[in-house]
Amino acid sequence: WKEPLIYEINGKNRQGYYIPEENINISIDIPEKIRRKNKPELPELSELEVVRHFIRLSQMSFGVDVGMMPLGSCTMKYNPKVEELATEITENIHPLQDQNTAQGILEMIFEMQEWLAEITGMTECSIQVPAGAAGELTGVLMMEKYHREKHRNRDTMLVADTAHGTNPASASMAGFKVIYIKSNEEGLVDIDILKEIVNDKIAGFMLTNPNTLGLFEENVLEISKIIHSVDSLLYYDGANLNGILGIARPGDMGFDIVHVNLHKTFAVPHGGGGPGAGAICAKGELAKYLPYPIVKKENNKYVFTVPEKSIGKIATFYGNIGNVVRAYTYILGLGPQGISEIGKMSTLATNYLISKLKSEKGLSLLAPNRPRKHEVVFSAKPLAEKGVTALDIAKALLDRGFYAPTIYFPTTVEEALMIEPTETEPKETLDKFIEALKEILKESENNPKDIQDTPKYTTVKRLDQVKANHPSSITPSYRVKRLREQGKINILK
Amino acid sequence: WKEPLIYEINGKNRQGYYIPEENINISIDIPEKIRRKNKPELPELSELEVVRHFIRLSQMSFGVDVGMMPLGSCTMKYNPKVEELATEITENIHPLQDQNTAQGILEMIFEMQEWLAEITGMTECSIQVPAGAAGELTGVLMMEKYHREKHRNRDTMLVADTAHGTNPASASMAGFKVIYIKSNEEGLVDIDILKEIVNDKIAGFMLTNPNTLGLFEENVLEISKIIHSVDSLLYYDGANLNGILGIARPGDMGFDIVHVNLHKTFAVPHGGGGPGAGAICAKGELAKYLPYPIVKKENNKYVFTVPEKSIGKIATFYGNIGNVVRAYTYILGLGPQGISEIGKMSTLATNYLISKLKSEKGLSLLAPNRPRKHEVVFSAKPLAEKGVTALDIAKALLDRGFYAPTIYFPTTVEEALMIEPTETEPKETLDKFIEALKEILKESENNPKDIQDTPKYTTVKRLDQVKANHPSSITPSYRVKRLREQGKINILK
Amino acid sequence: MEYHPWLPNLKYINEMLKEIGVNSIDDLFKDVPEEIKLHRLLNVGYGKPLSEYEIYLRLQELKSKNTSFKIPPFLGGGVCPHYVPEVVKFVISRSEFYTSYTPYQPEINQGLLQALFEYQSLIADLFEMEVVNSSLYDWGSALAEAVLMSYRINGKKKIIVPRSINPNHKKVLETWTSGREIKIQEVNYDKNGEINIEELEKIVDDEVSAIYIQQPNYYGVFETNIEEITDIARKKNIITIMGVNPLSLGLIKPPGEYDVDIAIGDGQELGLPLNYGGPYVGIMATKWNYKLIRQMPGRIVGLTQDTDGNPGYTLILQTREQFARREKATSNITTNEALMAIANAVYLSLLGKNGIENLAKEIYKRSHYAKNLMEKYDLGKIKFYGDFFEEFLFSFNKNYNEIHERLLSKGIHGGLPIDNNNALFCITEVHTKSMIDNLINEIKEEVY
Amino acid sequence: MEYHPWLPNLKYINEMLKEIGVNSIDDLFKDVPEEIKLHRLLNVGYGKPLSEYEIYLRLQELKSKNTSFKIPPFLGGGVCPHYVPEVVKFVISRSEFYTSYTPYQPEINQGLLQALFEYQSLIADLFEMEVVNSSLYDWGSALAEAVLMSYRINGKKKIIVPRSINPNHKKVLETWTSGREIKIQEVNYDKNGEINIEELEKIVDDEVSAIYIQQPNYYGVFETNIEEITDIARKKNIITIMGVNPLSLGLIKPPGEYDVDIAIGDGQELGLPLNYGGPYVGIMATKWNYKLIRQMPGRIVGLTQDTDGNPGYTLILQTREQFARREKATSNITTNEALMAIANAVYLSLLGKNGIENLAKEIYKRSHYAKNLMEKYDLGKIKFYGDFFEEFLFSFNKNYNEIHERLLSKGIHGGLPIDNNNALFCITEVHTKSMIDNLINEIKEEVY
Repeated sequence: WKEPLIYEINGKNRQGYYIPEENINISIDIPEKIRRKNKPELPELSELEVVRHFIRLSQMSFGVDVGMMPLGSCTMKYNPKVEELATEITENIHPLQDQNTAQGILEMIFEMQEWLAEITGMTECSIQVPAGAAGELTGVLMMEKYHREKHRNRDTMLVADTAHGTNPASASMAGFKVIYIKSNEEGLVDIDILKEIVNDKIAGFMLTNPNTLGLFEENVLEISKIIHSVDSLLYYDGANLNGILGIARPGDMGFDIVHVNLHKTFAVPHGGGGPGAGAICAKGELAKYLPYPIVKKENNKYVFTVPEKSIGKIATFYGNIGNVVRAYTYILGLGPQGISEIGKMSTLATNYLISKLKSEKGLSLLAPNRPRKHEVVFSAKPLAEKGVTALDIAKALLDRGFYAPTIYFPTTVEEALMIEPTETEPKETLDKFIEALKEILKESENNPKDIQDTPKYTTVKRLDQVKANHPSSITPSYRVKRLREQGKINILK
Repeated sequence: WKEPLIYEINGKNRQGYYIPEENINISIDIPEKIRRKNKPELPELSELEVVRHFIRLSQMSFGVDVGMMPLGSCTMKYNPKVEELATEITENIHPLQDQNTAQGILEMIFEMQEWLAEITGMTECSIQVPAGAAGELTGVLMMEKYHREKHRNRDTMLVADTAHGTNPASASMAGFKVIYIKSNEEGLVDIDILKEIVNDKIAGFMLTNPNTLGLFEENVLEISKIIHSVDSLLYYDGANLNGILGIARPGDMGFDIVHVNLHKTFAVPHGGGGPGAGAICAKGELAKYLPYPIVKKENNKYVFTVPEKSIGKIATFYGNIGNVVRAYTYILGLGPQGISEIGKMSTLATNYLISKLKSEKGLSLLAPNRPRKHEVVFSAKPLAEKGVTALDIAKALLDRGFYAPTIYFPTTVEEALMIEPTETEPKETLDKFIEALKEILKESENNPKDIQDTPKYTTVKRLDQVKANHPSSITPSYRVKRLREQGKINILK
Repeated sequence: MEYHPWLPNLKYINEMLKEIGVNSIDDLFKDVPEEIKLHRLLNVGYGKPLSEYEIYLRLQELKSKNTSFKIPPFLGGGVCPHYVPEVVKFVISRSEFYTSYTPYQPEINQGLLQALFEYQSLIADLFEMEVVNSSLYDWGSALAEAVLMSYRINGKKKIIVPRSINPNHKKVLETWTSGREIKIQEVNYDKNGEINIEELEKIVDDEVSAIYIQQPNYYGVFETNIEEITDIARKKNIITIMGVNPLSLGLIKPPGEYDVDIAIGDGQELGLPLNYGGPYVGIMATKWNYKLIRQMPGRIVGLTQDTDGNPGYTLILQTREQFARREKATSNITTNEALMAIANAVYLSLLGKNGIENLAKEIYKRSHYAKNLMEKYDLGKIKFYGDFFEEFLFSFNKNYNEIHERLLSKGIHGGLPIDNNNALFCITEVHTKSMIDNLINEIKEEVY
Repeated sequence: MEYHPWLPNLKYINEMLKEIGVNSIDDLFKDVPEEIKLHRLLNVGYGKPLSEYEIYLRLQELKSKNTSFKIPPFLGGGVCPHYVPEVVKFVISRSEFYTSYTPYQPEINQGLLQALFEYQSLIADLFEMEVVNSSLYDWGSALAEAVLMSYRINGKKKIIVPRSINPNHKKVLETWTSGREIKIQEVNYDKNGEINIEELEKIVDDEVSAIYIQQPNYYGVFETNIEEITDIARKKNIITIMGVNPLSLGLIKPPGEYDVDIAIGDGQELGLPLNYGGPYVGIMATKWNYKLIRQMPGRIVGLTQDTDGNPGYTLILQTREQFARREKATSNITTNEALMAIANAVYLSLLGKNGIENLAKEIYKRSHYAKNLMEKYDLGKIKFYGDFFEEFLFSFNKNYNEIHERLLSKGIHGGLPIDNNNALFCITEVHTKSMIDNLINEIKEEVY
């Protein structure tokens, strides 16, 4: 099954969309100097051709609705279809409308702010951040301004060595230097190292709990004490919230700022990489630094307000409201009872997987007796010695109807396979995934070549990454291909 | 790619849909005598499982949005996506609502009645018939009542030997005997035979024009004269209207009653076999026999009315209104200009196909110099002598990404391949289809076994029709499979 | 026309004509007599092609001409307002399903065929009958087809139907069978609203082809003496046809348990919107009997194997159908309601064995709550003594038309007026307790 | 909980615990200190799980609390009401797209990758620039990323922006760059509403990292001296960043023709609904220059081959990204707006080369029609002399707030109030002539 590029379907004077025309007698008087001379090189297609093309492309894609996606730290849970009703209340509302004409949306935002504050144990939330990384940037900017206003010179951010790459990247975008805190042999933050490193240059510590190994940082209260002892701040990376939702709250663990990924924990669909939706929540004084606007209720009306010491705006308007309302319906559908089950059920699924896989000799597991939360990281190092890598295992899973786990992350684990089953996969599917993985491990022992040659049943086989990235062949657009064939562009330099 | 039966995905106490519950203290007091004792054997699934199951099933299906479907007499044209907006006006309206509360729908029905009368050249239309065959039944019942009220004993219906099977079946349902009129060597109604047969027992003649060979019955005015000379009636089977839409109207050809298939000519999607939508239109006195209700405009209000001599009701309510409104948007989108192009462009496509295929020696064509309209019927008889049948060609097309033409119909053509390209297929797609067919014909000459073994790339290979229909193995439901395995049912007799 | 999104070849006309070897499109219509050629544009639509946005505006205009109620109408009469889960809409919006055709080529349409097989199977288990077709148009035409089927089997022309039959179904039955001159005779109901068995016994004779039972009947009342009716039928070799509200089968005995020959109904209550009367889906099931199955109208999907021995699905018993048997076919039906059948399958899969019972219970409770409240407030009393499901006929102490008008003016569509004082109310899961209270308060205001 | 549609394993807890070898779920949380355990339900939602229907009712209630206008709002400010074709909605509702993830496993996600590659390609041809990422959050953050990118390239900390910059974009820029202490300096506009070139020449110095040009600017006015600006920049090795309304490129010169280094914009006007501010999609393009591309943030899809030599698509230049480079990454961006990028690709495919010109022309005409009519009726005059596209700033002869209130009371949302007498109006293809007439008539009533 192959589908040509849309440029290759090009026809004559076709247009897939009929432009309405009013009988208005006005000439186009744009100055010659700035008028476009050549029409853009867009293909010309009828409606049917556009539909067929994209439907075929969709059939060459894989989402949660097609099969299990055990991508660690991505929380690829099922996205209930009722969410599709939600966008009706936001779809055609312009962000600059008079506030009084969008009271329904503001009420929804207000409720979400309240609920997310309850969920995280924080004082106040803003749903302006369009994604998790944007939440982190917001968080570190809040920390930066907080310290700056207190005239403290805090130029360094602490990050766990198992942290998501976004943590150091965000810290860096805000101008911080980054110091990594090594984990101990159990996969947890090494308290002794932390104590040693902490000093009055440290702006804060960005931590995810459960961490990316799926382990709960059981010393979190001590960590909090150490960090706060030098007036430093503790930041909660919400990517892994799913593992403890309903069990414990970041606020109660001592965190000052928390971001939440609504597209992970609250089932907003991932859209092939986005759009997501996020929230940034803070406690006590930090709440004054949240980005504006925040919705408050005043005289029975909902209004946008600006927190006293707000760092400013993170998104052009108010965040991905069209997705926030999806998360809203998700929370409505589960209610207090259902939301409070998520941490339990996702943790149950992970530990069930572990119990079925931990004795496989192709895999090894750090601290095998510690329960994991939402995810688990196996190492395929024992197999790598036989020539089968984590990458090979990932590709072999594709051939068996599953998406692959996250691989080679966290980097502290060699040949890492990071598996997050989520609470929405039926036990029967978990069993099938376990079977597939066991089969691959067995095959890797007996017939490594067969696994190295996967995937066989996908649209294409393994792709040439060198060609993809080499300055002489890199092709980031059809335009580059065309110009290169016409000899009009050179090697990229 | 295989998907288990939904019964095989069954889980424990799962429910994919949460039932709202009100706090009402009422006990269920249904008499014991009629209470269900065992819960029905329905599977128990979570929402995710239901979604995945049916999405996978959809991926194992083929529609116009996926590729060309040159099914003769089915007019599988593209269904514009704007039609999906249409159902919003009908979706939640109850058919028994006070008429005054559904004026928007009645206005739409009224306009459709008018437009279809204009299109067919008839006096009046009813959109009550849910499909073409229901339209035919309506038409013959109108003819029956018309003659009965005139105290004529008309017990016989004439039908062309190339007619759709629904024509004789409908006539028979209304109690008529059927006489077939043989076609002449040009594929047209044989006027001489017709003259001979026509007498005062004949209720009417059911004709499709262009006929199923795609040929326009050029003697239609003479046919009309002959039929009407004995006070018999001429019925127009609208299945093939697409070929002359905008060129000529059944009313102007002398037809008394016409049915229209909105799911063919007016792009209502076929839904895997239905729902369709139809209309039945009549001229002069016959209009008084139309099924009720018909919408009229009275004092600036739309009201349901009953035609004077109405045959009664054909559908429980008013027809498939939820689909009529799709056809309505289709007509709006094309306007007078676009609708008037359809006959031309569909005929152009057919004759283009013919010009590219008629010299293929594997195929033969009756009256090769007559232009076809919306469709063409080739005979693959020359190939059949080499062992490759029309069925084989059909299956070989499936392997090349096309749906198959209608085959073995009309029965007057041996090894018939009935191809209807429609006006919505781009020329490039027609070219690809022509290429595929040529390749198959060539392969049939050189390597017939390869074609006989198709399809190879579909979900399953050719199916055992004997096993499917044999009384000892016939399995029309999972219940039968289960009961048979439990030894609880016998051979069907 | 210069271009249109749905007509891709407008700029290819000359090129294609050249290939064909003619000079103009007119040459392709030279066999159409000049005197019947139209030579003008068809006067349809709004004078020019409308863009999508203009179509949208027109649809919005029409929509605004429909009254928008603040509460779903309390209307039944065989089809009732229900909540349609998003999953159902989602599945039947899949292109591969809704733009496909009757699966004549099974190898490339296994998904569609399996979905239809699952529809048949789920209905079979809900009805406890073995064979289900997929599908007929609606309840009324399914009844007509069942009666014509009975006639084909025993050649007799008399049909007995209850006086409590849905009148719209009866009208369709009359029309469809008018050509065959089938005689339709009514049997009265008793004070419970149920079929009067004694009267039935009296009118049954050797001319009777079939007896029709509707469960629950038009007034929502349960027939409790179905065994007695089937006994009477069996003695005279009369075919029994039972019409059922499929949702009620979460609580009450399925037709299979009564050993009726043919069961029919409408799938509207299993996940279809009201659609102002259609599309719905006519259900038809029979028991495991070749005599019946051979005469069954419509498509049937069956399980078989492919040449590799893998399970596969295909249309079966096609020799019954019009394209093969022409005037000897079991019906003329071709286009059916397949997509709606798939919607039913999705809905039943979502509910499962517990869900359908729970939903039926909730509806039972709410409709009884409404009736109890109406009686409690002395608005009148229920017309029949028999227990009911979802719908009930209420006799008001006052002219109902006035009540009805008042409700309309308050943005509420009340029950269906049957005569001066009687109205048929339908209460389902879409009517919350507070909506029911609201309805009854408004009626109270008018009655007092 | 007994059951929930989204929690399939509630009845499997014991079975799974047994397999794990523990007695209770609590045992899986023994590493969570008791003092931080919640031991109560989270107080969210409405006290219990709501059924879909109850969710629907709540959403309807919220919807009814939004004002429903009879005409789309005349509001722009960088995002404008447009008609979104059904095809666009249809494609991005395909499960395989919208429930998928960033295509880390290219072999099983070729369709998604190809769609994103097509987005990049279509934007590349619209912009006439070679490299496009897919994608950033929105225009404001794309501007911030472009500025941070310039800083990474030349290490300088001063940015010049026009006074006519979209103020919301400027606010985002300020926030995002606050940690890096980037200094943002404004250059004034002239009476045409365009950048004052003389002033610009004066303030440009060696500290300047980049100059930002917005075309058309916040007031809808075209910048006509872009060559002059890029000349100034080139002399000082300053990076040029151009923000464009992509729809206007159907009529006006694309950024590539000016040889700017980085172009940005928002895809909202290419097939996205208003969504009350998001999701939209931040566009970023650069010219064919490794220095720029290496510093580009976000995902980029490239064409390559598989081991059989077949063409295939994969994420490229991943070494720039956070998961590989951590604190040295070009950005922290991970989750982006991929699905919206696909919507853009579908929209541009529907329009094609003629459609985008025709649509831009229609919008140009309608917005000028509105402005001409306003002037004709002496309601005031346009603020700037420069020609404009889609939006224009109008100075009324009367306090605009009163006009605005009147319009609101008539079910019309007028232009965006800028100050007492000035308002920014946006007119697109969703505003029919009669709607524009309606707007202006209502204003007339108030002004006279």
